[in-house]
Amino acid sequence: MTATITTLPQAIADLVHDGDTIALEGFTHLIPVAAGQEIIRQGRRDLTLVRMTPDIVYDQMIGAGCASKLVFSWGGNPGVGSLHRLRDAVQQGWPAPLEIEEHSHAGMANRYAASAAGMPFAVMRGYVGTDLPKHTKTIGQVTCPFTGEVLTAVPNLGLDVAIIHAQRADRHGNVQMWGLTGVQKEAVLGAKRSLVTVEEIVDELEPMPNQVVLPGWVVTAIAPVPRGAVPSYAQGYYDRDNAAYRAWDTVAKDRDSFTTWLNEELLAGTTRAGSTTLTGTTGVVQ
Amino acid sequence: MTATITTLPQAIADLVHDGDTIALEGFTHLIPVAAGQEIIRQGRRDLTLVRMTPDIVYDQMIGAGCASKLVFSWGGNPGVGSLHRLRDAVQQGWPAPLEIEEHSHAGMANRYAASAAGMPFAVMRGYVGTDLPKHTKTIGQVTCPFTGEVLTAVPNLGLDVAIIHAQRADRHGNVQMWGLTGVQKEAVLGAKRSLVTVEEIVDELEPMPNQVVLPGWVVTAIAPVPRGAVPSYAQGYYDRDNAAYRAWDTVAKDRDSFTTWLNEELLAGTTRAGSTTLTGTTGVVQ
Amino acid sequence: MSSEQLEYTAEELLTVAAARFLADGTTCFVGIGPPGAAANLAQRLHAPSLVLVYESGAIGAKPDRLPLSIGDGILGETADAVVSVPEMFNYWVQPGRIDVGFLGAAQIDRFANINTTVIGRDYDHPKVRLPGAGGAPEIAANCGEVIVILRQSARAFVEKVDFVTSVGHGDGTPGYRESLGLRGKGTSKVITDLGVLTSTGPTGELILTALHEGVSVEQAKEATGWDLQVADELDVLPPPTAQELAMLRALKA
Amino acid sequence: MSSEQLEYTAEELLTVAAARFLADGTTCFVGIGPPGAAANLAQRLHAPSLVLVYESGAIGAKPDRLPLSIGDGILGETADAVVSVPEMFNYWVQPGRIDVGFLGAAQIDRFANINTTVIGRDYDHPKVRLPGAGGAPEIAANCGEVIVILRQSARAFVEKVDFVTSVGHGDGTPGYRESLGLRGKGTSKVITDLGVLTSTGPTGELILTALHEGVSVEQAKEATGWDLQVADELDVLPPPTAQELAMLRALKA
Repeated sequence: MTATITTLPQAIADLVHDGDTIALEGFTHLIPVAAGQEIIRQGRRDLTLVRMTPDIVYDQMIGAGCASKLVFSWGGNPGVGSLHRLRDAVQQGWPAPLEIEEHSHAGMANRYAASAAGMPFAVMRGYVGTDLPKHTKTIGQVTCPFTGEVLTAVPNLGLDVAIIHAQRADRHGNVQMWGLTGVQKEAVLGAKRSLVTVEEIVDELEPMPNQVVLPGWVVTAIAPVPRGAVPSYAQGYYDRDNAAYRAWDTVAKDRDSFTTWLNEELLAGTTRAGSTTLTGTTGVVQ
Repeated sequence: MTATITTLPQAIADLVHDGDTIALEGFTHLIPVAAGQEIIRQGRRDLTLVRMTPDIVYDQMIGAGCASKLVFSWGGNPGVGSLHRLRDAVQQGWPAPLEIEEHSHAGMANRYAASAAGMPFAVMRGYVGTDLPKHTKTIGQVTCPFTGEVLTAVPNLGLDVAIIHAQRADRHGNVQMWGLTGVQKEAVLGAKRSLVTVEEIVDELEPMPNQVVLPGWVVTAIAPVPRGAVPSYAQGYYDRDNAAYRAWDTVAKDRDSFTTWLNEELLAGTTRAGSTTLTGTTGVVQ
Repeated sequence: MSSEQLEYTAEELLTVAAARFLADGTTCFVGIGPPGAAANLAQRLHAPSLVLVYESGAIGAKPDRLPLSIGDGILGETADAVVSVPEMFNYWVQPGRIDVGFLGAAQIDRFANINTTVIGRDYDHPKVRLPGAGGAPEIAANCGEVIVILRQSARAFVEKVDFVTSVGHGDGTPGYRESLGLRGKGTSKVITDLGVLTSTGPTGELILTALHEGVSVEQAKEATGWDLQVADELDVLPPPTAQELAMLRALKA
Repeated sequence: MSSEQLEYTAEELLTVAAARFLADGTTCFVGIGPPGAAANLAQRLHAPSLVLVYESGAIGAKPDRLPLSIGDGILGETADAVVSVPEMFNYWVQPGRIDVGFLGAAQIDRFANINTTVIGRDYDHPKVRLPGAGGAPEIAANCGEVIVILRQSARAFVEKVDFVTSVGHGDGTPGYRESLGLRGKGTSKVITDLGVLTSTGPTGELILTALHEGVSVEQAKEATGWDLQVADELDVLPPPTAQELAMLRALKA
């Protein structure tokens, strides 16, 4: 019943299937980059990728042809610019057509909350007067049975798998993260299966300020992947590699340079259990 | 814009008016008993009292004639038995008739969440098949616009005032509590005005595990009231006085013994700014 | 010391018997009152990995003494995680994450519906006003199954509860819970000081499936307000052991 | 050193000007991009009690260096409170608790509607695909007022945005926002590198109300894609001071 402690390749092989709806969450902090790159290595296809803030790991997965749909609220390379692979997939269908389903952060956050709560929808105030409802079918309306007020409804995300990165887990599979923890709790609780990559496995989880603890019995698998969030950051372990975000812009800009990176850097990296290719452009680190 | 640091009598005089809908929240832990007793002293009438778990301080307020309505989900003296003053008010109208509006914990928790979120209602799974909707008008239904599923709706509580007790506040009015913190955040965020009584005011709020911090700008008033939660407990400060809960049963059992307690113990206590009568039966402590 | 020589109260008998029904590794939502002692006893005996969840927000509590209430500070201090009460009901109870809801009751009926609201059919003028619903309606709706602990008497075990606070199997119509969209299987067992009643067959009717040592079927029938049916195979529950009693008494000390 | 001798970039000019509009004691929701530097500068200058709120969950952040993003670890470490993203939007933004929403934009129109989604009228085949909505729609709907920071050009300041990501004053119909049930007053000011545009009158139309020192009305009109109206009283904004620039540069170092 409790989380299995395993390797990243094994966990991806077991949990992520072609056609799944999956969320790799992390709001700037603790982005599960290594797990996303392992999905590329294992050649998954036709995924619906869900994330509030798709950034370079989603750009990589989209460029590698893993995805057929993206559900999101803000897609960019923060502080740098556009996601070129995302744009190429949406506008030119390369390497595969990519459908998009576009929300606001408030809407996505509520969709995660509905998913965690096992509800078909969540109710909120949002989107009114914007052009989003014209293009996004998953924005609905619901009437308050007490006041008659019309409010906005957004549906459950229907997640098959949630993947997050956390600072640590204990040997019972309890997961601990701290700092800015975004919607990661909701992602795990809202998905049928979940994988948490962690910086380390420890005997005892010392309490930390602003911690979120997920008991092992709500997590499917845990894989120790030190530096598994690089180039994003893991509070208490390492800082954000801002140069890597900037460098990604050059790599992703055209199909050739991306393909070279994909084949010569990401896919050429020997994948060992529990290790992973970590960086965008500065070579394979294992 | 930030919380005013004041005395308990002043805060009650300023914030709580006859006819208000008020919540004094605390789930076993950190119950704002001193504040409730100050409301009795100041002779408020016709209050709608809201609380998931009304216990002896609500029994006291009801017995003293402060309330005309109670909105709740579990009313009892935990581990001891019934609330005799509540029962007398409901069944015999003494000292004043008391209307009740009865929910489940899940329903009340969602009503608090809707209040904190500024929503007219919250959606949940609940009450289905029970006899509660036959008697409680504030249980409604809403249909999911995506799946057609019919779910339960519960309305915003419409709180005028929320009162909670916390371990400490800093001089800027930021409030910190830790341990089991129930629905206290939702109560404060869901009310037009709020009062937090605290064990102490400190220069700096040292982070604590499982803490909830409410910034001073969402709190109306803070009053230092050491031991303000007695006979409930304040983690890190004092334990629950279980004997006081048992003793209350005897005091509350009949109108005479209650009235004697009210006049000779509670109301006879000299009320000084920042101090309060703390106990049920063992005399006035200042 | 042989078990025959042990003395124990009806409440101790009940608590020990109930504790035995909690399997190790299970997640258990611990209701207010008697379930607390049984759940904590189970965790100390055969079920060290029993996950105790309390409506006050404690998940995975491992108290080293018996909590005095469901909001005792020891629960938060020893829990794997502490959450707010809205989160507890919305993220943990509602989606059916908890295996067993462990509840007390004031009345229970033939089809395992629970009443903790009023005794007497007139809600506005009840014979006895009880504390009310608390967390029970949604625990009973959403947990995988519900185990009830209650001392057996014809006043408490009634043909039909005066007020349905928490749904068991409704009026016994097969598929009753599914028709309401309730997620969990509902009340599976009632542990009493006389024996065990088990929800059986498509109606979910509570029938007698076990007796404590020395209790007769007649005693159980007399302490039941409906025509209690008896299982073909009736188990006899072994009495509390010295170890169980010692552990329970140490917990309560 | 007199201010005339100071050199600064258009972005520095914009940032300093925007910072000055944040009053001390205000609660400010800091949007992604340029608002970050301005809000942090204001907190270091005239508004030490400015409450900085970030969509990543930090409430009351007091970073001692410029956060590199809205999810920089320094925000959580220095915040009065850290909350989850769902809580941020549901409990903090939605009920209208925040005084000022401080936002960037790719396009803004005459009636102060904001576009951060697509350039070009065909959503499915846009000329430029922008990052999207992020937190902006609900910040723009619910904060007390919205201040936008944007370098002024006729491409960005358009008669009508290609896509309404976040509502300003709609089509200029008086009472537009009220009719939609939006809580906040909407865009009140746009701070640019040329001056300040202010939402005015019942239509909420953006008109020119201030210019930076040395900028002409003509320059502002040329950099605006609609027939920009000019206030009767046109303020001249004093240039950045040496202290402001030094503080800004230290922040960014």
